[in-house]
Amino acid sequence: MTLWFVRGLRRGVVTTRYPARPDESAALLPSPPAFRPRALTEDTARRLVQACPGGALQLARNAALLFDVGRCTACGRCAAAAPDAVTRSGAWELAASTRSVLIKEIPLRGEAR
Amino acid sequence: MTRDPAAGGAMTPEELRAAIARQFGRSLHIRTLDTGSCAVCEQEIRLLAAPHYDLHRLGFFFTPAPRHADLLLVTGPMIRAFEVAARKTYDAMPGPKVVVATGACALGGVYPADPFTHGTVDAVLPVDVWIPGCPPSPLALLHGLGVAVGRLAEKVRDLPFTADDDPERERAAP
Amino acid sequence: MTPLDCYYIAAVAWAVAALAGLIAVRAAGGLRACCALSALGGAAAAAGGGWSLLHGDTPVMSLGAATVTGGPVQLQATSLAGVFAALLGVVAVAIACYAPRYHQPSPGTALYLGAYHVALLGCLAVLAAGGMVTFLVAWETMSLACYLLILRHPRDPAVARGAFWFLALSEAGFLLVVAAFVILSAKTGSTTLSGIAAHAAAVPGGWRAAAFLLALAGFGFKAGLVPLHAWLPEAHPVAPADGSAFLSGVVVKLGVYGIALFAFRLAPPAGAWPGLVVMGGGAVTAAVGILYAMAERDIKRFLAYSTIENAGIIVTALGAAMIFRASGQQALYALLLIAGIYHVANHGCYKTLLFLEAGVTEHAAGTRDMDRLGGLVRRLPRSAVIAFAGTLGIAALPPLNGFVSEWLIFQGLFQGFRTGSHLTGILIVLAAGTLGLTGGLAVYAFVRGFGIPYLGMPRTRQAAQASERGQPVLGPALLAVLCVALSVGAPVVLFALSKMARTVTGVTLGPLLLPGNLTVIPAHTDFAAFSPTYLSVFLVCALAVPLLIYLAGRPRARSVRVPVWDGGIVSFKPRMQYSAMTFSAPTRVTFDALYRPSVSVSRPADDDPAGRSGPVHYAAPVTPVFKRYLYRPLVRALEWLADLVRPVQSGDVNLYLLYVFVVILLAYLLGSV
Amino acid sequence: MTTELTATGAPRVVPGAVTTFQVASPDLEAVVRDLHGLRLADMFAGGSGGSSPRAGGAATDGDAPTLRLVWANDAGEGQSGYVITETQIDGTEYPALSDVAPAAFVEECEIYEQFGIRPATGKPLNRVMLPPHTDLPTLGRKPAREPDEVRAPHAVAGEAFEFPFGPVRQAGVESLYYGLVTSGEEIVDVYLFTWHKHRGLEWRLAGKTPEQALFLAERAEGLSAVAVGWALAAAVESATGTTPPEAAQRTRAVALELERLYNHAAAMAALCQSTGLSVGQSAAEIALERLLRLNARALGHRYLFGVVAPGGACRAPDSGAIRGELPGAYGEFRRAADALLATNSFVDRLEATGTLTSAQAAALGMVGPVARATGLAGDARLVPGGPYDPDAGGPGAGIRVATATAGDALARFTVMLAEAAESVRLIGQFLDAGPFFDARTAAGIAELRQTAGGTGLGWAESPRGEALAWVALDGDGRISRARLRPASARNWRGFDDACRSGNVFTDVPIIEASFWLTAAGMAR
Repeated sequence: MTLWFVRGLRRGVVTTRYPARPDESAALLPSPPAFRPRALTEDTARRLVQACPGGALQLARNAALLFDVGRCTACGRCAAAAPDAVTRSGAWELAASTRSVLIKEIPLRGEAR
Repeated sequence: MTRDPAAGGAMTPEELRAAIARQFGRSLHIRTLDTGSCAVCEQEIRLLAAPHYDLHRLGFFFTPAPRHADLLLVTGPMIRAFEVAARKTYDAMPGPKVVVATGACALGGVYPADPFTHGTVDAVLPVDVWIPGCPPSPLALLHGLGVAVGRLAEKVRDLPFTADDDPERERAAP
Repeated sequence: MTPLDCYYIAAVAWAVAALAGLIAVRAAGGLRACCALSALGGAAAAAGGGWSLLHGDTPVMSLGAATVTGGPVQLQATSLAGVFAALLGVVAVAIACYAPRYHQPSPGTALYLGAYHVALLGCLAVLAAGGMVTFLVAWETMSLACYLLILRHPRDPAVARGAFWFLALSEAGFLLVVAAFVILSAKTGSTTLSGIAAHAAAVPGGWRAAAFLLALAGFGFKAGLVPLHAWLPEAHPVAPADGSAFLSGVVVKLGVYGIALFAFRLAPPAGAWPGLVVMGGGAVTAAVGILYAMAERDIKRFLAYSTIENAGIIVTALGAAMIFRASGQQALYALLLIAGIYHVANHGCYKTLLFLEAGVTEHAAGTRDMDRLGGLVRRLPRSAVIAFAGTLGIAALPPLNGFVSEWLIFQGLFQGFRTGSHLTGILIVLAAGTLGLTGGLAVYAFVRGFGIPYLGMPRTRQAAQASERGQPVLGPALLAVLCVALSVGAPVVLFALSKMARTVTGVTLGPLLLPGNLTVIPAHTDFAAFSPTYLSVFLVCALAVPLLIYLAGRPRARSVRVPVWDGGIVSFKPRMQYSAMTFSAPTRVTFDALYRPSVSVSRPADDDPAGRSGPVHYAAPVTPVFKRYLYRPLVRALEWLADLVRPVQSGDVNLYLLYVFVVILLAYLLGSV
Repeated sequence: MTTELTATGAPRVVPGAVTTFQVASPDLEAVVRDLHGLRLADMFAGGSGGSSPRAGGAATDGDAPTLRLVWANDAGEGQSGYVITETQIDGTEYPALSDVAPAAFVEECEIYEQFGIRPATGKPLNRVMLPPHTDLPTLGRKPAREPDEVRAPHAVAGEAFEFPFGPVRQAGVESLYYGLVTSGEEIVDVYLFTWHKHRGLEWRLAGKTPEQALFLAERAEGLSAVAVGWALAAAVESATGTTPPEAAQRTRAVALELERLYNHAAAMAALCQSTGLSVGQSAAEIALERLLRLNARALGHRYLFGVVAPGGACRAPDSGAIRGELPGAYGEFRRAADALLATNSFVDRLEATGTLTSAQAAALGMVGPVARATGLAGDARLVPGGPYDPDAGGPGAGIRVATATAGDALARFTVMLAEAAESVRLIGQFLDAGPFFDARTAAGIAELRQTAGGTGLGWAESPRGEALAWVALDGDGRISRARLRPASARNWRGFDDACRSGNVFTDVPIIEASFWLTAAGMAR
């Protein structure tokens, strides 16, 4: 056991300070996509909906893209499908106490309205 | 399912968080429940107790006995064959209790509702907090637990998930 | 009027009951009448016993002239026998209250009740015997009657085997007892017990020792001393419940009575060694008994082994008493005698109770196998409560009676250092340690013995459908009350017993045992003290405290009732609960050397792929060490001898005449020498 | 290459390739006896031509399913390869194979549940996948009657009792039900079931495009997402005759070895937890967390999801990150392991715990560290071709397969440690082997050739052992029948034998940790 004790002392503290302080390792995590409304034409949106394996993206009637962050697995297939319209949001503190706040309405490009 | 007030079923999240802050103070016990996950969420949950994250410092503890549990951390798409066990576990917990749906499976991101699975956890249990991610990293889980007990604010509410040239973007990025 | 007159009343009542049983029990009314008489006799015997405790020994009185017994029947009510007589009476009353609901009126029952009452008479006669011939005849009568009452269902081979075990071992014991008596009476020239006691000085030490050892072995067969105990686990399960209750409650105790008789009244051998022998034998008996009890799943076999254990405890106390007498510690001598006899009374009560409840269980659930019972506390609530009292008693837990007597025995043994001799002191403390182990295991064993049948879920359908309608309650309940009384009223009991001790040992213990204010001290004021009465009261109050706390602090909000947490499995099955054998597995692993279990696991055929559904048979039966390595060789040897002497039995009349002639000739020659 | 195989014809294993034989139903048993030198790697039905079930609908009762047995040759030295025997099953019965090859038993049960056909011998079949009293869609004809409950009647006669454990077990572990039949101390018998985690993956995969299928395949057993994904991708590629770019192959290999590293670290942590050595657990978890962060930095996901794609790989590893981080992370791992091996209280608990003989392992078709700890040196990475083949530009000196002989928990642990060291070496060699593609332009993915139908077998050595996948594609490139067989689906069947090898029931957690399997992979 002394062996372990000494090891522990030598190892030092690795524990994160989150939530008191931000944790830089969060930057590495896969994060849901963020969309560029400028580049988000109707057929791009349709491609994105096609590409999404988890059904997190849907086309709303009012020509907006419904993005259910809860169902997003951050698989990156949408970014691969339309690199110009989709980028990495970097958001990871996504827990919500209301399901509806996780569903985002992304406006499509102007003339689609 | 029993949705009596004592069991915390029909409380609004605000009442619930108030009750938890009142009753559990700084110590809250977590029971995890795997309703058909792919074993990755479980690995991340185990890592919560690892030195890098050490959720004990925040007053969270894992307990094997639902009788001692205040918070049910549910992973997986709620397979129908597991429904009985899930209900039993929930009913075995004393109120007030929080149910946290963890991971994209639990939020309906991987499996649709079909003969095998309910698709989402809230089809069976009254979910109070949803934690997205496939899998949610330990940090995301910590944040989720914080939200569950009302110690951390929800940030996702004002994230638009639209990129370029709007100021929201900066707040979203860490 | 003397205690003997009470005995006469009892004897008459039982004799009539025996006849009534034989004649009238074809009808339920006859059964009840017979039992009423039996109860009357029991009450009389109990009264007589209690009286003779306080009254002291009566003079020997002879009845009639030469009778079948070859001499006048000599009777005497001694205070030592008084305790046993009182116990006999109590047990008889309890069984009399129990039998009418337990037995169906039938010819078999008639014979059984006849034999049973003859056995009662025999026991009473043994206790009232003032002369050796009377004693021996009574003893043999009792043995034969017991044999018959074990043979309730003679056509069942198991019953026949059990009964035969009993008969064979009691006869073996009887021969030794006869030899012991013959030696003493030959050397003292007297046939009355008090006469032998009076002329004990005339007996040379060697003969005393021989007589004592013979008697110890002979009565040891009845008392169930290891390795002479083999009949108990065989006979008890096959006898009817009240019959086995009678065997354990009284007959075994008579073996103890015999040992006490030779150790304290008749010519006791000098020196410490006989005491050491007795104590050692008792300690070994206690430990082995409880260890084998742990390996039993048949409730009655389990109880039989626990009887062996308790007999061991009693005999240990008597042995220690002998040691203290030899080393001149009169107070401790009297104390341990009292403690041992106290334990006789206690064990007589709760063991009878438990056997009667075992009978209730067997009739209600149709089996004695613990692993086929379970959950009876809901099905048989009344008998569960009664059995729980008995269990607390036999596990020697306060506030029940077993605790008082075992406490006294331990306090006596712990004072072994007062013997002066280091070796003796160490041996006594070793015996105390063995009893300590035994006591711990006894608690463990009876947690199992009560928990498995009465708690949990029913393991079989019969157990689930058990019902206590029409099952006897009064008899066991009476004994349960008595168990509590023997604990709460300990000072009174000890007062009576100290009278008995004074008659037997001549030591006046009075204040050394009972300084008043309901306290008990073990013969020396500087050692220890406690008050069973106050302890019981305190425990009851202590029980009330958490209850009050709960009532005070119970949640105001509506409490939610949910099923037991079972890990979320679909259905919790009875086979998923602890069974009797698995509960005792740790002990069986620890004492592997004694049990020598032969583990066997059999699966579906080996060519089957792993994981195929199929029953798995698992068994780990315990090796019956004594039967296999002691009795079987003996029986073989006997058969061999029998073969040797067979030629003598040619069947030729002339040859037999020659034998007669030779014998007469020899007798003549010897006489003339 | 499909040839007829009669009962007498000796099978020919083509190294590095999959040889398919047609076997007539009557000859099957004899052929199985002949092939018994090989390891029965998998057995499944369905996928007979294009008439297989589409998503959401079961097949009509009419079609006769094809029974496929996959045999592996573990010879190594460039001789490894696979053999598939195809047998048309007419009617509802086929020769009982589990009597000849016990490894087939669990698959016999699965096939009965999914297609309603059963071995000719009327022996009972266990419930494996289908929960009781449910009417779930199956891949083929419904079974005539419910399969028997596992270990249905336990005639332990009170001398032993069933200690129910689960399905909801201690916090942070998967749902899994054990029946521990114990006599109070030693384990008489163990059985387990996982049907409450059955997500019907093979049923879901039918009708999916390869891309969608991979998304689910990665989640069949998340802790070996790369291996299962690679196996499925490889199956699709061989079905379409596509060869992924070398860089993509190397990417997969790097990801696979990173997966092996973090899994073995996690197994080490679990072993410490099961032996109550929390200091060791913390040390192992520090290593584990660093390895996971390395995964995230190098390939964008802590558990390496979304790296493999049909036809190649989506992401290229960040060589710099790996070169920078791996030595430190592995150093943590190594130091923790050394300290553990120097801790007697730990080693003693593992020694002679959960022993599995090589005979048992071979009979049950064990794979991965469990098998290698008993001395069987099988390893799917030894199959010629692919990134590991030294002759095909793979790492020099090939792969040193770590084996042990004791077959107990300690042997499994040491095998894992040796494998971790080997993985580090391999990663280094792959990084040196050449440049990776630029991930932003999806140059890592070769276009899948459209072929009118076709079947293919794919394999990869997951941290738990060989993961297999088999697909049948229909005309428009969609999957008509996919078979996923993660290593867990194999190795659980050795678990009860290991538990029965004279252990007390406090050893079960240790044995489970040393097997390091997932219920998800078994239930699918």
